[in-house]
Amino acid sequence: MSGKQFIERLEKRFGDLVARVELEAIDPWIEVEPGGVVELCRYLRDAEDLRFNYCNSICVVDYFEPDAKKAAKTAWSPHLEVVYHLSSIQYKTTLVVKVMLPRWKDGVPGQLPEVPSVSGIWSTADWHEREAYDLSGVWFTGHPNLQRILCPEDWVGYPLRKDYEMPLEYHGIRGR
Amino acid sequence: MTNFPLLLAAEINWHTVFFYLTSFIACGFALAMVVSSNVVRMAFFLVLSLAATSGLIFLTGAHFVGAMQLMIYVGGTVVLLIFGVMLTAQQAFISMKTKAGDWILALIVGGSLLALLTQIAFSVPAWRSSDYQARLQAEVTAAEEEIIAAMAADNRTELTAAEAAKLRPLLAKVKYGQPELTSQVGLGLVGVRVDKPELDSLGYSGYLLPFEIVSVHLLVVLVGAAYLARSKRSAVMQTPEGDAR
Amino acid sequence: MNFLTEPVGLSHFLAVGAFLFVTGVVCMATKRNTLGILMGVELVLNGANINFVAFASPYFREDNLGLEGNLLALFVIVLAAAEAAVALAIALNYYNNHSTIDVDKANELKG
Amino acid sequence: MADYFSTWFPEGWDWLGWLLAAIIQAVLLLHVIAVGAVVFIWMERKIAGRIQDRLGPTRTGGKFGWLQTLADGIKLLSKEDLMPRDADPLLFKLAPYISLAASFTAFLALPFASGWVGVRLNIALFFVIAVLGLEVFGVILAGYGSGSKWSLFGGMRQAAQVVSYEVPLGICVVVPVLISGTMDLVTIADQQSGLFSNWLFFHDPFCMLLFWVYFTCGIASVNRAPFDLAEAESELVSGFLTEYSGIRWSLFFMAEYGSMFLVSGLAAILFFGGWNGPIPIFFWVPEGNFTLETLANLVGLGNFLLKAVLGVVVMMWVRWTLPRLRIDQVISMCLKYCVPIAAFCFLGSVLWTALHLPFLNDVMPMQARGDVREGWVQDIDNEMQQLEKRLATEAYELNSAVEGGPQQEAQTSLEEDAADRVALIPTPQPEGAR
Amino acid sequence: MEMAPTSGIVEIDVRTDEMLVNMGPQHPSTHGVLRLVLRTDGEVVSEATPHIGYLHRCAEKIGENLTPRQWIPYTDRMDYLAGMNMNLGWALAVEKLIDYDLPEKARHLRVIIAELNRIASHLVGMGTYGLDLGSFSPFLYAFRERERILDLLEDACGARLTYSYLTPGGATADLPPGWLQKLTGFLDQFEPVILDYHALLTNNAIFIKRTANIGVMSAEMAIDYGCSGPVLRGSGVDYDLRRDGEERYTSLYAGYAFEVIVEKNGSYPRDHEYPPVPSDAVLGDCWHRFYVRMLEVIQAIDLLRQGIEKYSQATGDWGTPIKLATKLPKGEAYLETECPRGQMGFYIVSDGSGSIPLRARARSSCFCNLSVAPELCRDCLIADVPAIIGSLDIVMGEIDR
Repeated sequence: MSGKQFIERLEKRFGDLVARVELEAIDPWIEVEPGGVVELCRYLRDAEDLRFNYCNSICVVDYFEPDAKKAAKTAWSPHLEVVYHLSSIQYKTTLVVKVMLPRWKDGVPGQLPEVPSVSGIWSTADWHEREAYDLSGVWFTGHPNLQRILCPEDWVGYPLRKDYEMPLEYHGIRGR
Repeated sequence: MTNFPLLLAAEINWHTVFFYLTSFIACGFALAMVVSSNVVRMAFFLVLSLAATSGLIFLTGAHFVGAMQLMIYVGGTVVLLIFGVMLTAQQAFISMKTKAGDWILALIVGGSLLALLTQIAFSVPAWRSSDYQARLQAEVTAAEEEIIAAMAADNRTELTAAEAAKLRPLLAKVKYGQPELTSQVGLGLVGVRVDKPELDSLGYSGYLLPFEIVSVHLLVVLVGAAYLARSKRSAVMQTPEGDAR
Repeated sequence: MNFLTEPVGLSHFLAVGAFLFVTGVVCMATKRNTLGILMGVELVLNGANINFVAFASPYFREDNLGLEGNLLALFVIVLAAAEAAVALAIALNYYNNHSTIDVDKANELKG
Repeated sequence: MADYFSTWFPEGWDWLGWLLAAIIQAVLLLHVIAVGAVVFIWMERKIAGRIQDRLGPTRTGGKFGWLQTLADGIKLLSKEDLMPRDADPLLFKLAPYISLAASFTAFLALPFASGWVGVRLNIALFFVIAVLGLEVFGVILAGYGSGSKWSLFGGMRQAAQVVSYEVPLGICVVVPVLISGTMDLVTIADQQSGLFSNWLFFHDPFCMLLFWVYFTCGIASVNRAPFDLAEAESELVSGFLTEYSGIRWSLFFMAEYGSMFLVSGLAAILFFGGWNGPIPIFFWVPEGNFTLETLANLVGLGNFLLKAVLGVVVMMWVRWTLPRLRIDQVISMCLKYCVPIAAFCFLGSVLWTALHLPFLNDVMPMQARGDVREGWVQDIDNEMQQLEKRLATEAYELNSAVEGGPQQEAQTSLEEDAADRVALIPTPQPEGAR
Repeated sequence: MEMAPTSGIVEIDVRTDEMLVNMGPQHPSTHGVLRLVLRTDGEVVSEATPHIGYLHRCAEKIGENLTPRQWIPYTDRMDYLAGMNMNLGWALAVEKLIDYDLPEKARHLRVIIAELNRIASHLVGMGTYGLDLGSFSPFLYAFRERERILDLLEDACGARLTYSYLTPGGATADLPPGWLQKLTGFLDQFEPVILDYHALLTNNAIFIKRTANIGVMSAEMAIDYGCSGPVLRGSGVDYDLRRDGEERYTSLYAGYAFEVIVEKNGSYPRDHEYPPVPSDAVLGDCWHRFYVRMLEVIQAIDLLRQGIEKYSQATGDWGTPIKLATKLPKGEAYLETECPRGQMGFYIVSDGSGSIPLRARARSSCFCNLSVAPELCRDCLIADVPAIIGSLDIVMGEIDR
């Protein structure tokens, strides 16, 4: 199945949920609306001829330039991308799915952007989503146990955000 | 020498000394056990008390019983106890305080019982001390004199078999206490009474029957304990009517 | 130091046995802990045992119990072990059902 | 020895001699454990090193690193003695002493050569096994008293393991008792004197099998790999030893090595003739020659130590080769394999002995087993001979007194004799002094 | 038995109190600073929850502030037992982004180095697994051989643990003269020694008792939890990135003959020389995971022998490392390689504005492998926990990054 056919099929089935398709990139990717990610992923996993049953990685890229001067020159507006790398053990194929999110929910700093959790589809997503939440500050709704995983429970902030600042001190340990 | 009472040690009866030593250990730890409220410490004190008791049993000359006490009582029972303690090792159960009323009542009853028993124990004058040494010595002297007289009369230098048989157990008693007790106990358990041969001829089977009963009893107890220790939780399971019958 | 030069008699052993016995009884009466009571029972049996062995010893009385005393002591030891096993099992069962080993709370007869 | 020392002191003070003898013997036995532990730890390190393709200690004390354990010991002594906050102070502090005391007490009845024994009990074997079983008590107390969950696990495992393995161990040691007809360890070993074919290991095929069961159970009851569940470092950190440091920790180790030696020594006595080597030295020694007997005993002592140490070495070898079993496997191994095999061998040996079936023992019989009697019987035989002489002398004197001398004199001499004999009557003595 | 009641009573064992036990972060068998919270009922573990992060060093955050070549030393410190493989993964990902073509000689050099380090890593995995089960000696045997590998790697790059040898563009240096002979000598000596390891562990009765049918993981479960490497193949999934991966990675191994180590019809490729699968073992248990690792060592030896031949005949050079400040094109590249512990993925995102990536992400294999632990450790014994965790062969440096 060529890339085009595959995209057509997805668009036919999910309509507007598939927001954007990029076939020219090094790793071709499709963008999904946040609301449709669970549905799409379940389809990708279960469809007989796709079988993307292996979730390699879930990570978040923060498109943000803290330096105002440089920020003016960037080609993108600030946003978060949740990137799902999938592959199929059976057909040896890979796929990248992206979800674009605002950096803060409703533009209010401190309010985490939300995306539905796919931990019900791939169990491995459980820990990957915890890590994404911990480091990049994305709230995965419907996750069974969304807690920090690498940082301590009481850590403040999301280190992989570009505007993250190391706390001045943590339990008496100097941070900066 | 009389100025230093302790130096009278030359006359000290060492049997007595060791008796007092072990009995103080036994009683002291038994008391500590009652006073202590921590279950594990209680078990610890109990073990020491029991071990000292086995020392007391050794002092009466019953080596086999003493070793048995050490092995079964101290080794077995207390490990079982500690198991129980560990299964329920929670702070709330480790120490449970007793009401003062209980203590007073128990002490009154216990104290009077102790007074009574001690009174009884010391009421028989013959029991207050032991004339074992004197008795044995008299026996030995008598036997020897008799034999010497016989030998002198017959003008011989060797003992007859009957005389040797008479002297041997006496000598064993003098040197070793009751060394033959272990085999006597063993034989008694399988039904042969060496110490009272006349019982055999009367058709008594020694302690064979009790021994067997105890063995079966132990088996039953083991099975029973294993069964009891499994708890039956009555979970109300929905079963079809037909199955219940 | 007079008492150290005298040989001990049967009475002394009986007194120790009585002391252990009474301690055991007091222990049984005062402990609220099932295991504590069990230990009291052990102590009582132990005190009785001393009496058996003392009466059996030729060191104290001429007409001693002899073998009978020793064998009885043996039986007591063995049966005490058996008794401990059963009592421990009961205590465990009780703990399983009531989540406590406090005997004062054992006021019902069903398991 | 006690009799010898007691002659140094005036009448009535001979207890000082016994005390002296007792102290000397206690010190000697203590050295068996203390020096034994030092040697064994060094040996363990060297053996482990060689097994693992490395050298082990090489520098401390010149060649071979033979002072390594001493250096370790000094380090341990100077270490801070820590106690966790949640520990039960009394039990935590006492536990190592209890373990060591149990291990040490068992040595009291373990003979090292013919007649060279702390106390010659006629229930020595029973005593040793009973006391060895008490060592677990210290471990349980340590496990509970440390106030650490890992220690508690270790203590519980140890309790379960030792209680289960006492059963097959008991069955195993009963068989030599059955064949020898005594529980006196000295007698059991003396009965095996002569060529190596006289060893009980070669008594019948069941004994050969039984020894391996005994050794397995022995390893399990002294808590060595592959049964070292109580201190399994990959599971329980260090089990009951987790919270211990410094001298208390090393006391546990001394107890462990002491019991290892005890179990292998017992194996040597029960199955491999104890001090009776492949060469029948004790046969060539003429009866009653004190110097030669002592020399033979010295050789026998070396022989016995060699056998016991060999057993310890095998234990080390096993430890550094095999992975560790799991607790349920350890218990099921005891109940499913050790107990049935031991019971089967027990029955087999009983039948073999009862039917007088020949085996390797009878290839070159050196002496009849029944000739060697328990210690007290032998002693009384000797005493009887002396008594016979004395009585004969007195009878002779009596005769001559009647014929010639004044009768009064004989009477007094008799009385004096009686006074002498008072000393014979047992004021039961400190047992170690015999 | 007409009267026998058929219902109502369910017998359970002695009810004891549950206990929460911390296994780690300072526990001998958790391979570093892993902390497992065990909920135990006596010896039975009813629940095991891994707590990680004790070795978190913000590698990804650092990667967002360094150029790709500068980040190479940080990849070394992820799976510090297989630093070369980490280097390789990151180098390939960067090369994928900048579309760099590798000279042939550099290709074979990378195979040799990566496979050699795979052996070293599996040796540690094997040795520490023996340690977890209470057998100390195999550990030292393994380290004895690993020492020689480290010597070889030191000759090649000057470092013994954190190599920073393979870089985007090739390697920092060619292999020194005479190195291949040394390697051949090592392989000849090492291959027969493997039988010792099998005797001490794989085929040992106690070892089989401790590992067979313990921590059984089905193929579906392994895939669902994103397990990879020997853990995945130990469950019978025929998937190895060296064969099934992206073209950029598989092309390294083009021309090499090797079989993926996975059980087919009850036997493994090349297992005729080695102990057979014991009857107790179930596909997906600890024993199989361990055995796959052991056979991969043999596989790596085969690959090395082929690589030596190919390398000595290859043309071209060992590649030139890219410049420190090479400008990265706009775009993103994700690439996974087959590391000893599983599939290690690197993700690099650049917005085209300079030589520093916008995002550098490392997808850890152990991270996913460890996430199965709570499933596997349910209702096992305490002694099984080290056996299971050990069979996953985790390295905390890689999990916590």
